[in-house]
Amino acid sequence: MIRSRHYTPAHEDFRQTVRRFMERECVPHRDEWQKAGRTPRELWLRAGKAGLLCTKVDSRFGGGGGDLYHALIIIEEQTRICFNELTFYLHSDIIAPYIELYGTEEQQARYLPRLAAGEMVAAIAMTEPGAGSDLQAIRTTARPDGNGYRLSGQKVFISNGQVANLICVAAKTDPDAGARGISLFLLETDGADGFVRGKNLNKIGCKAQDSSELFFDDVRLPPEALLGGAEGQGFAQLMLRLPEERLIMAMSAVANMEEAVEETARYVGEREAFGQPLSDFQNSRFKLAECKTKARLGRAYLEHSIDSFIDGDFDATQGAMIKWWTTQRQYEVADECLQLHGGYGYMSEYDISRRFADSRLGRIAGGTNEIMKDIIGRTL
Amino acid sequence: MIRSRHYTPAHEDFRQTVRRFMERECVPHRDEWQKAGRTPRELWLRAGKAGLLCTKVDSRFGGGGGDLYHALIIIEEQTRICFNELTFYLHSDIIAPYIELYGTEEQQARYLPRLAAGEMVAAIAMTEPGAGSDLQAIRTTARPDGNGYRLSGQKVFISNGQVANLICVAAKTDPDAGARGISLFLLETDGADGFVRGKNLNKIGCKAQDSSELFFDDVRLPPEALLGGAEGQGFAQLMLRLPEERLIMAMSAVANMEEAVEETARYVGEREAFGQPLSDFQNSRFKLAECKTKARLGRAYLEHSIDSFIDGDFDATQGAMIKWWTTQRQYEVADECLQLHGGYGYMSEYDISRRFADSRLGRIAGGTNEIMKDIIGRTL
Amino acid sequence: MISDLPYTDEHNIFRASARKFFETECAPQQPAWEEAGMAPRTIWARAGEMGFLCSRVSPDHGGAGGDLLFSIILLEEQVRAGAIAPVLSLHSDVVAPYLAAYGTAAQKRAFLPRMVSGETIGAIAMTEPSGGSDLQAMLTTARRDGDDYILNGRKTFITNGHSADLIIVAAKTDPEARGKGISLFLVEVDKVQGFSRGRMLKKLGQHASDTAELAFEDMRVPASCLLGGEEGRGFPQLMQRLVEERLMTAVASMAMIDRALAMTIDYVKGRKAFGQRIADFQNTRFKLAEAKTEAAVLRIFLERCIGDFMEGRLDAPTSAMLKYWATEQQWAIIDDCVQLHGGYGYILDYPIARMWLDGRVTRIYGGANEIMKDIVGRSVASAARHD
Amino acid sequence: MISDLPYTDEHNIFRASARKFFETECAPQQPAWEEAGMAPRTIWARAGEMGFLCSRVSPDHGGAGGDLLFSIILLEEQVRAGAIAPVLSLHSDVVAPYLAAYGTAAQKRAFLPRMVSGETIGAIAMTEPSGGSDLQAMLTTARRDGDDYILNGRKTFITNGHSADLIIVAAKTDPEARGKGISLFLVEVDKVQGFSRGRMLKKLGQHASDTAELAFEDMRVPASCLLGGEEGRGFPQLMQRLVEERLMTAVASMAMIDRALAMTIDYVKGRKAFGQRIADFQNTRFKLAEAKTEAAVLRIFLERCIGDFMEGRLDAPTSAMLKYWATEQQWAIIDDCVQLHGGYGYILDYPIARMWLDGRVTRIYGGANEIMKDIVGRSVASAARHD
Repeated sequence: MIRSRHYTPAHEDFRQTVRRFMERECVPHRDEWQKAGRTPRELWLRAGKAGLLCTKVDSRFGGGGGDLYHALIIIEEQTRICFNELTFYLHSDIIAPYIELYGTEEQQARYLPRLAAGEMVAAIAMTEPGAGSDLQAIRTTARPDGNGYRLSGQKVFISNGQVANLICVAAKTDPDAGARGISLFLLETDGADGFVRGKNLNKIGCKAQDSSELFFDDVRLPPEALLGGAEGQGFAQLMLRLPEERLIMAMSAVANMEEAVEETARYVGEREAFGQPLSDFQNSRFKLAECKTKARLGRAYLEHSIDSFIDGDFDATQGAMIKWWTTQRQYEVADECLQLHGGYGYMSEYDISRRFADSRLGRIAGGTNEIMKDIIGRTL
Repeated sequence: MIRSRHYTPAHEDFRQTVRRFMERECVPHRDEWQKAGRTPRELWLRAGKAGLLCTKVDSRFGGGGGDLYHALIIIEEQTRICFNELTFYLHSDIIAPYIELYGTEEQQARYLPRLAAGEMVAAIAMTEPGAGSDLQAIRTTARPDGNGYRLSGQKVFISNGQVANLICVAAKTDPDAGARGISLFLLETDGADGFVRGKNLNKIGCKAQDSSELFFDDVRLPPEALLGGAEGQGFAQLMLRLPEERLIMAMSAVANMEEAVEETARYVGEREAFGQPLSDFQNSRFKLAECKTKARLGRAYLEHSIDSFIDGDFDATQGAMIKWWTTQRQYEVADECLQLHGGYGYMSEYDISRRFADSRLGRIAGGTNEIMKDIIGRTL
Repeated sequence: MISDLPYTDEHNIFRASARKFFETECAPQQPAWEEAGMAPRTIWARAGEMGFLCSRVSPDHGGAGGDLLFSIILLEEQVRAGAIAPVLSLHSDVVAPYLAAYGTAAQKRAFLPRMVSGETIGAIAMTEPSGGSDLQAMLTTARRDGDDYILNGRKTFITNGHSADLIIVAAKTDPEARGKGISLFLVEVDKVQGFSRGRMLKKLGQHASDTAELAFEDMRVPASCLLGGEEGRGFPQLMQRLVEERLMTAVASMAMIDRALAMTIDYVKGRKAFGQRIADFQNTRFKLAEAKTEAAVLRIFLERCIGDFMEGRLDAPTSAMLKYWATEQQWAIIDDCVQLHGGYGYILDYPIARMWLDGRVTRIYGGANEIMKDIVGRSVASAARHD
Repeated sequence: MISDLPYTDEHNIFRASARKFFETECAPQQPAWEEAGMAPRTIWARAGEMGFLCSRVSPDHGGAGGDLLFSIILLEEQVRAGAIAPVLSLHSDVVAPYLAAYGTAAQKRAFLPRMVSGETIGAIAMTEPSGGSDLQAMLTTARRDGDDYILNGRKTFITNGHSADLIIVAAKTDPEARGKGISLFLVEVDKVQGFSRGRMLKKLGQHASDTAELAFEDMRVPASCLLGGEEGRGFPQLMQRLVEERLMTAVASMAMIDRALAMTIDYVKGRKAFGQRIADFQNTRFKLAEAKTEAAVLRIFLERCIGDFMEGRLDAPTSAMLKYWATEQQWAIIDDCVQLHGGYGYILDYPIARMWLDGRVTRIYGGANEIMKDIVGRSVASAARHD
């Protein structure tokens, strides 16, 4: 239940659908997929059939015709089952919108239905080994070649990099133009000569989410691969979407805090030490109180931000604020809750150990929290 | 008792002298002097007679012929009686050494005996309203005038500014030479035309230590006023002394932590709430444990640093490290201990409230802790 | 300051006049009042005249019958002006509501109009030297004697304790019982024997507000002084009021944060060090970015709590979270702001230094934050048990 | 790394060979051993051959009769090389000392030489699924039966539990008594009936070290297995050893800090962002300045504690301070180092990410830091009472 102005009972019905899907299709495979370091293509097809993909995309493109809440509900539900690394949101709410908002009619017609059906799995390739969060410093280039382009360069930390067959690649069409020289290209990987996937990176957490280096060696791109058909729009296109993407990260952070507190409250209520339940120790209660307070603040903050977003006054600075604050608090809460679990907190069988390992990513991914503070600091 | 290689029983005897002096001459007047915002000149004369001034200065100049420990013992003892703002160390261990180390024979002979006797009270004027910790940016100038100089400028936050009659002033003899353009001058304030003391600044704590703005309007300086007789040495002279000065600050910080912990341990042992002594609450014990640990680390750190200093390998970076670490911890401990006192912690009758207010100064004075981190950071 | 609260024109006009009052009639007097250790009665009368006392009391008793937002506005503007005294909110939002909520018709008639006008200044005496936050351990007793009660005991940390003529005194009418034995008495201190005030307590800050120790020695008061006319209701009455008091504490902390940030941002933009503006150091930008974010988060949570409270659905644990979090944030942010002021941050001529000293008390009063965490912690633990 | 400890040439030679051993024979194998979930017996034998096991055991029992510094050197070098397994220190510095300190002559003869050679791998079983850090609440029992004892119960979080052939098992010979009822037994697991190991526990990190659950069902052991031959000595024996164990935990944390800082300083100097070296951002410099200072302070305190320990004057509360502080600093510093690595900090190909995962356990094991604070806090409070 999200306390937000336009949230309706219909959304709660959707939540039930999602919850059922997660319980049936995901929970039983969690360990297996985490061991494999990726999710199988069938999952995406099933998710498509169940209506969990591209929920916000217009129905005429095969999408759910839904709103932001649908994306948030999926995040919330996958968090409840401690499956932070399902990347439906990346596919549905980060990449598909680029195509729906900026794509040509041909691009919309060609890709959106397949993404909604899960026939195609999408990834976005921005970050590069040398550039980190500094998008303007990317070195990947797309140089004119006949009526098309030749893509050359290297990307890193690309989620879905192993499973994706449609990759939205940020490249320089004009290396001298800085931000204005960046364009986005839609690369269909099947049979793309010169495209190579690096090995699946072994991460601290989020084990079932594959993350890869990608290599482009003079990959041929047809003219239709240019998103929106006009060069130099990439930077603006990416920036425009950031606030919404950060709201989605915040939803995950808040839900993780709430779950961690609840799991830990149960644990300290059940476990005994020195002849009394752990919850009778003042330290346990104080730490839980601090964690609970952070979770409650995070929830209020998030819900308020959702309303602001819907009202159209949630800007880049607010996006930076909610991203660093919620991911930082998520980490603190996960760490404290693990500690309250004692030795069991370090054992993988307890969800808190996964939430903890997963939580470390939020402070780094989607622009490090230092970048966020820099963005905010510049507006003073 | 300082656990350090060259610390002897003779030092403990000196400690007894100091303790008696503090009990007899200082404790009874603490509130009065704090209300007055300064210490009376008689105190300095008595301190001189008791052998508490210039303890390190060579005995042929009337000093105590002692060592660093004597300075530390005085700091430690004044901290025990919660009288952080006595500025003997400033007079004896910061300013007198400039004269003894860098002064001409005439300057040594003229000033050191009077400083040791307390007939003269010294202050040092470095900081300026516009410059803060950035010494090279000072604007006070000493321009040649006949065989002497004319001093013009303004200083701020000058401890002993009200009581001092000998002020060591940092001024530019060559405004274009940056650090090398800075010289130190010994200004005798009695009958110095153009010298004006601003009002005594009202501080958060350290109430009995006067702190002032000073104004120099074309003040005439004889050639003998130039410390050491050579221009442009000021910056180097000041820098050279910093590590020792920061050790002294650290001693105060460590002793304050120890006292705060002891006072608070007594308090929580005596006070009851909800039918049990405060010390029976786990939170009280945990917080005390954290404070005690910081105090113990600080003590070991300080004593080790004293030995390094005596061995001649305690450099500027180490000085910066111990300054920020001990003053930061002192503040944290004071804040936590005040909190453990509950409402009484906010009442002036409890020493912890003074220690708390005093503790806020350490993170700022003697170069802010941000400056310290910058110094350390540059050595990486 | 952006706000989502339902302020009307009436509120905004009220805010403007409150701002003028605190800026022109209170702020300039603070040094003098600090010297005196308290604000004079005249300013109370003036506040009454301006309609700044008990703004929520119903018109039947001379009040404006306003909503909580009027109290919030007054508190915000007083903080904004940097006026510690007079402590109106204690009088208007802590003391008066006891009368309005629990008083008999006669008690309301007798006191509320005079509290609205400022003729009568109110205080409340709960804490005892031995007791701290543990009300049930209270030692002050009220023994029934014919038509009177005879009170004996001592209280401490009583804000407005020296200014007040009407003090609500908590005492045990049944010393055997714990909470159930507590009753509240309306004591007109000039009309009773056996009442004495200790010396003015010297505090770390808040020098313009008077804090008293009180002693009752066989202090005889008529039975009509028993709040609500029924014994043993004191504890629940006190408990019920706590949620609103925590909310108001958070309102004050929020206002302090806004003030501290505004003056610090001006300061770092205006000053240079090592050749650049202090505002241009990454450390400054990061500290202020963190503070601005914390301020935004707190305001959102605070205003949600205010909204819930006005709809009667703010629970005790949530109010405890709010009080603890708001005061800790206020403290941490003001401390960072002091640091960004460098040496000037330690000089009381700079408001930031004063805010630091005055602000330290909020983590302690209105129930120390340790008490708040205990309330929240127990609720979390028990919620889990009842799953 | 500058050190004030009295290292001799002998120590330095030993350090050099230890460094070579861990770098060339252990570090490269970690991935394989992580797969297996434990290190193979062969590496234990190899360590024994090199003289890296039980280096403090007296020559009479085949040891080198070295001092604590040899143990410290081994631990430092193992951490420095990033070799989690094999967990030699548990075998050499936790288990062997029980035998050396409390064992009968026969017990020493029987086990120490084989522990020195690595033929026998040791573990100790204290913690129980229900008990956590509360030893006195132990449920495992050892009932005397003729010339034997019959043990029943369960243990968990047993490091080396799968590798070990000799496990010191804590059990109650007098279930009525609390501490006094505990005795320690030397169990050769291949020679007894009724002993079983649970599955290999999956952990957040430390994947190359094996952690076991153990079960004893009417496990019969000869009375000669009772450590020291006397019942009820277990609790004091365990308590006495804790000080050294906390000290060694801090040694490991210190070594982790040194390693993390070294690799992070290299990293921030080598990488650029937004046109400048990461090392040139003020935030980076401040974070590293803080970390370097904390490292210096910790080393000074640690080495003082080591010195005091070697002179037999390190008390329990001080060792608790050291354990809690060292592990908290290690954690905070490694976490900052991960952050300074940006995205690479989350990738396990980077040692800093591995150190983060592996290092999280130190705040929990060897007595959770909450236990440490309780020990320190009680000592401070009682010291005050006895003033």
